[in-house]
Amino acid sequence: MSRLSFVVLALVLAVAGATAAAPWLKTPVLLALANGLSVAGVIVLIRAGQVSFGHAMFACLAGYTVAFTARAWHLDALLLIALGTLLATVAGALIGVFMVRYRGIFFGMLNLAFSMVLFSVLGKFGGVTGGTDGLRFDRPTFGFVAMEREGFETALLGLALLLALAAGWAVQRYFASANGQALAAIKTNETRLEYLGISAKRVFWGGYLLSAALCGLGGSLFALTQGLVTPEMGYWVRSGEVVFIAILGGSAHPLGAFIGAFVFEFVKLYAASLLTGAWQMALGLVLIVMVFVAPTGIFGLVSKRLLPAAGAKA
Amino acid sequence: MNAPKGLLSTRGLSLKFGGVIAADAIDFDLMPGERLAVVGQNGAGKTTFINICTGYLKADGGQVFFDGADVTGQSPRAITRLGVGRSFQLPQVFTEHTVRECLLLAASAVHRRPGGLWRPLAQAVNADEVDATLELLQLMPRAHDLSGALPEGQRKLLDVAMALVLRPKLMIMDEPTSGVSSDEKHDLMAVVMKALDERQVTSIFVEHDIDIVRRYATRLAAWIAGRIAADGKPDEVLRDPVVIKNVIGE
Amino acid sequence: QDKPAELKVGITTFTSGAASVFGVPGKAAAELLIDEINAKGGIGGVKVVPTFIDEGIGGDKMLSEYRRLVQEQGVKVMLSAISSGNCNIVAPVAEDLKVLNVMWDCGTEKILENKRFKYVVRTQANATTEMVATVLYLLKMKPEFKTVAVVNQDYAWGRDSWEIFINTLKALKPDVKVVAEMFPKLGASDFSTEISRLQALKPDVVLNTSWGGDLDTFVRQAAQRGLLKSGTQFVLPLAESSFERLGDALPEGVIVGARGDHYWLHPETQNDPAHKDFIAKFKAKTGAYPIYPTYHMAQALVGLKTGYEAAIKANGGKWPSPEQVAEAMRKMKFKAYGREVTMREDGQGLEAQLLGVTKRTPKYPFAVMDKMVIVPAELVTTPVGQQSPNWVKSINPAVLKVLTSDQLKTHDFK
Amino acid sequence: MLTLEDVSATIAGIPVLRGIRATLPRGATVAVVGRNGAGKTTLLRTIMGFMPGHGGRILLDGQDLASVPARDRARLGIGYAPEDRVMFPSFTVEENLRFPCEVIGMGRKAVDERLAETLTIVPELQPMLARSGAALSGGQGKMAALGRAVMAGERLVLLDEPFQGLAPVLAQQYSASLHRLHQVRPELCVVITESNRSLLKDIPTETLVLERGALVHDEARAAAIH
Amino acid sequence: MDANLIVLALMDGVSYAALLFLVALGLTLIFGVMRILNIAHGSLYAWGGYFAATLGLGIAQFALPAWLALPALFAAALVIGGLLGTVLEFALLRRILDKDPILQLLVTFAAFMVLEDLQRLIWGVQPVFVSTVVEQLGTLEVVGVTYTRYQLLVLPVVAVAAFLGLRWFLGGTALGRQVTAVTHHREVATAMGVNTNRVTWLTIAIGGALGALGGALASPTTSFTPGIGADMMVLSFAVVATAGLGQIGGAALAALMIGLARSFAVYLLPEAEVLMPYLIMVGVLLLRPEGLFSTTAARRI
Ligand SMILES: Nc1ncnc2c1ncn2[C@@H]1O[C@H](COP(=O)(O)OP(=O)(O)OP(=O)(O)O)[C@@H](O)[C@H]1O
Ligand SMILES: Nc1ncnc2c1ncn2[C@@H]1O[C@H](COP(=O)(O)OP(=O)(O)OP(=O)(O)O)[C@@H](O)[C@H]1O
Ligand SMILES: [Mg+2]
Ligand SMILES: [Mg+2]
Repeated sequence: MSRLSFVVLALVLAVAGATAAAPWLKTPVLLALANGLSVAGVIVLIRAGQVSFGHAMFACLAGYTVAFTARAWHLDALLLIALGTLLATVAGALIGVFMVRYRGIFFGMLNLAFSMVLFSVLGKFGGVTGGTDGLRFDRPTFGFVAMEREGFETALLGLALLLALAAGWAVQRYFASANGQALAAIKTNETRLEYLGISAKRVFWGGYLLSAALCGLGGSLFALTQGLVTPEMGYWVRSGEVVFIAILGGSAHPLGAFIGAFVFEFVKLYAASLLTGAWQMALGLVLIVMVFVAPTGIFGLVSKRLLPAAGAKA
Repeated sequence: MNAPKGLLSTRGLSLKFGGVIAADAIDFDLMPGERLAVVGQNGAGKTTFINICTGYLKADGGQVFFDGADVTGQSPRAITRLGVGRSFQLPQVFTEHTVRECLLLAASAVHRRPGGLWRPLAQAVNADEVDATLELLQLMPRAHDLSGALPEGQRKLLDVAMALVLRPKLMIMDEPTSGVSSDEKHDLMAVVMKALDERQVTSIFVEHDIDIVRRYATRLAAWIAGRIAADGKPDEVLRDPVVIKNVIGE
Repeated sequence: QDKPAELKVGITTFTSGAASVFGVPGKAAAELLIDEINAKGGIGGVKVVPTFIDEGIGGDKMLSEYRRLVQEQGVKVMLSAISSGNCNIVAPVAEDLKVLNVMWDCGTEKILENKRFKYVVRTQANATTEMVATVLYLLKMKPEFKTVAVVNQDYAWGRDSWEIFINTLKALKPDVKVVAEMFPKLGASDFSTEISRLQALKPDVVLNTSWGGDLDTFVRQAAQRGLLKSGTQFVLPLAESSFERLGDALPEGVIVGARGDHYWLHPETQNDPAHKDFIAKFKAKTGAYPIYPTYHMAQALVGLKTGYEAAIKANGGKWPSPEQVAEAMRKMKFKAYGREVTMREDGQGLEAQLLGVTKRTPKYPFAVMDKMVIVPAELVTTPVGQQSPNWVKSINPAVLKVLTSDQLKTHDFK
Repeated sequence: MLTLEDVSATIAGIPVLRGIRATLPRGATVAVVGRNGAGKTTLLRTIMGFMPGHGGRILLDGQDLASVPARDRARLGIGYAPEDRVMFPSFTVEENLRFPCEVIGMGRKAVDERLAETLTIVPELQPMLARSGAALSGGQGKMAALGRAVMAGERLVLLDEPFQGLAPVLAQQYSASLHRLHQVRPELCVVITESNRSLLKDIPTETLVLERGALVHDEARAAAIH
Repeated sequence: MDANLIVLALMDGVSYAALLFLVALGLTLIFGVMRILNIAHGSLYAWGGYFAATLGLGIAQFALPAWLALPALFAAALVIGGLLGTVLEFALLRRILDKDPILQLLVTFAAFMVLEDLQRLIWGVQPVFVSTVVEQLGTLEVVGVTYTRYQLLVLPVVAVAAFLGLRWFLGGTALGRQVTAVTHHREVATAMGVNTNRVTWLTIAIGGALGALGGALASPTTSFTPGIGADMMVLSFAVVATAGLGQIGGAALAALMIGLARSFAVYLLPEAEVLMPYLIMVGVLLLRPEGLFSTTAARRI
């Protein structure tokens, strides 16, 4: 077993143990895992040197899909997650067709524009979408078993851990693949990519699709954890937060996404209760220090030990 | 109009940049198997001609044919897929990939194994081809360096290698040897030309070094102010007084 | 159950973000009142220890923190929340975790109408009560008008309050015409276009239920351009919370409200010693006069205390479980700094509504309320088991009789 | 006179220049030749002050450049033409040429005179003056970069691979320009890096051979390399 | 919509665009030189407004001459732009020039978070507002609607002056040309003798002052509350993207388009008001992927 997978396993066990010992941890841990999935999605785009200021829209779309279908048909949680992710993926595929033409700030801002349209529409058509208060839905069955909150959360947590592992593996695999490498090449030289006969747009579309799907998965989990979706889920601040976490955790590896999401969740939680009124400042300072001390994020700090063989590139 | 016979042909290619005529109604045919050297004044439009033929620039008028098909206005990607490889005057490499990864990526565009795009890059393509090319262009010692850290000359070699690995039918090289140090230059050309010959690749190379032109070209075209001023056997063109006056000098 | 060493109370409030205009005074009031309660021996002899959570960190983070307090710190009583959105989040969680949740400031009526909760109560009125009372007061002060326009913040409160307002108004006065509905975004910094449009339309009545910086900006910009004195009747149901900040920008004659039956110049209670003492202490602590969220906090704490005491009594003197307190809180009456509040079986408090018209006085450098009316809650609250949207549409115009009755008599500023 | 004393530099922890010692007298035209990656560009960038933390000393007419920040080296009369030319695209060629003189605070008339002088040295620039800096082809850019370096360089001109990509006629013209430069400013020291020694012909009065960051003094070996 | 209403919408749109333009101008200037999208620019807007209000209060409190109110707005902008700009430049921006653009963006985002909280610590959470200037200048009737002179005259005039001034500075002065040169290539500009550090510092101070000026000029009509900077920042981002990066003329046009679209929307389709900036941006970028105007990029191949 490689050192990396050993560490991952240890982390998973630690999380499982901690939540068993302190049940309140389930909420922040679930939220961190949900965020981590979205962050993993955003990391895919960062590979191509692009940041989206609007990717929370896919989490939001998935969340609303979960809420709508849960209210209308009382589907099972597993099905809801699948549906939410599917819808986000389809949306990503469609919006992606449009987005692949843009780079840099134009890409970032167009995503923001789309997300803001979604955000306002959700807020304005209160009759259908519940307006800014959002949509609440009852706890669905999980695997067709009806459960109390504790049981449901435990099950959801288990599922979230599995999904995070699977997503992390898939993203890593994608990065290593020819497609993933071509995606990374978009960052440095699209002209050359075209002159190799590779369509930068198509490659980027694939990356966009993957990132939308991961954000959708994260959003579905988030919605199920809260039992409530609000337009806030798709607000640009959320999108910014996700990028923030990606840098904090390190964008070179999906593990960084999850590390970042956990650190962010808990730093924010404790900063908010210890430094009431100054938690933003605390987070900001942490980020500035990170950029100077560890520009490759937390994962970058530890990666040399985790991946001795992969060398400088990881 | 019937497609011309050449592997690469143009008819009436014209392009102006503001007041500058970069291509002036160029008619041109390249036959399979030729090794065409292009010399010319700086700013005569050599790069522009290549840019139009490979789809990077849209001409104001005229047509481009490759291998019997009209490719006017097609994208660089489409034209590359038809079998045109190109290297650049300013090397175009993936600066955050290692030299080897750059070549693997290039290879993945053509020599992919079944289902390859989802497999790790190193396994998705035929690595022998890549390693052979690395050897050929003497880049092996640098295989694991980031290509962004290469000095200009080696970046140039990598740029050529990336086109070569595509196994094109036509290889267009824009000043492959400028910036490559003199003692390596001839070796480089010898190696590249040998590789092209072995694979029966037709080639165009822009070159300012007359020695190299003499040694490797089977045909020579001289560009002056957006047109082809002379075209033919290298020694004939090199004796052309207009070319001597405007391009080669005494 | 044994008496605990201390009664831990978790309080969610905004200490960051735009809504901290409410959250910070609310928090100050909580600190003040809890000190006071503790000085007098606490609740049932147990000291109250508050822990504050910032709602400004976002609903999801607040929820984590909420659960940490409950599941890690063993907190059994939560006062949450200011934002209706956050109330939506915490209510079902409180139900699942079996902790008492007093919704101390949020107004959405839907939460208690759509679902029956066991552990969730609200110690003040809801949006329906507030808006229906506003309509009655408007009709009392200005019976004759034909056109209304609205400029509300574009979020749940802005939208919902307008819905309730206009549906009530249409039920009572079917001939009114809505000439413009404008919902600038929450936190908008410029209303010049809205103001130009209002000046061009000249509606008889303009409703604006905004608060905080949005309301201030709107009033300032409107005042600068003379709109507030143009003959249009402005109705600003939350303006009481902006009086001091707005200073002389707010002219006389604007209908204003305070989201409940409380005001530091309350015609009936301004001279109560307890109230005077609270005002003085609050002013000393914060430099400002109390505004409605401080009173809502007071109601929540007094309500909690009353509930606990009732539950202890019912429990034979033993310390009650949250369930028992929640139960007791549904059957009690309590009085903070306004008239008595009656709690209903659905957990909703029946709180009267105080409205007035602005007046300038040399005594203060800002507007005060005049011609105040206290609308009884029973008159303007959706009955248990009914839904507000249907109920307001069914309000019978016969209710207008009360406008002239003694029940709605006006109190002048003294 | 430019003196290099034990100049060394590292990039990303790898030594790129090692103990370079050389004296380049006034009026000399010095060629720095070497293979790709030998460190020629790095040497020029070090002289320009872009390699902070390099080792050794660089003296211009006895003045230690360590105390002169990169931006003030133009004021000392050092002109520089980078390998990749870099004309400012939103300026015309003429504005590009005038720019370094303007920056170091020369009066308008002095700049006019300097420009006239430069055009006598590099007459090929005359027809390009009004064109945008963005449009020049590779070779045209080299000429313009030479002109710009000459505008500022009264004492020292550093040219990084100027012949790369020049058509033979232009290369001859370039050489002619260098000759004229030497005539117009006999005291000027010119440093030219080149990976193609043959292109230099008889221009250099002196040749330094760089190999993997170090100077090769052994003439025989140096000759063997080229 | 009759002619009168069109006039009204035009006037509201222009004065709103004027403010937006000032802020976006600062942002685009800094982007032009540093290639960094300075998210902290939103804070400069907020700080400018808050500080202007503080000065306004000071004038009232110390019974200083009332005519100082208008100059105080500009003074506030200069002080905040200079001060914060300097701190940002020295403490952060100049240290991240060689970093990945995404990291650069994040650093300015972090600076924004810090400044937001500092601002709350300094000025508190209560809305702040000082409007003496507006009252001094009085009002004006246009087709039966009252406007403040401040809004109708002062704002557009300042915006036009800033536009012309900046154009002249960049195109017509030696220092301005240095700024442009740094925009294109720092190292080569340095080699030409440009003190790039000073140039970037200057640019950031000017850009910051423009952002702060936007805030200062908004302060007499707008309540400043926590979070006000973020909104302005997103809007000015939209302007910059619509305009094309580093495009001053483009920024003017884009701000005008957004301002007018917004005010017409209030009359015709109020619900679409908030969406207008985004719809315009999407529309423009659909037709012109690099924005209304795009820069002359150096040839790459
Ligand atoms: N994008 C462009 N915009 C404006 N003018 C251009 C552009 N590209 C090329 N030109 C002009 O067109 C002419 C031809 O340029 P081109 O690069 O094709 O020359 P070249 O023959 O390759 O020269 P060199 O040998 O110096 O590389 C030149 O005068 C150049 O300035
Ligand atoms: N950014 C970098 N990171 C790592 N190594 C670098 C970097 N830049 C240059 N080097 C290394 O420094 C050495 C010297 O490079 P330099 O550019 O000075 O060579 P050169 O002699 O000018 O070559 P050329 O003739 O190709 O221009 C090379 O081995 C190169 O790989
Ligand atoms: Mg060329
Ligand atoms: Mg070099």
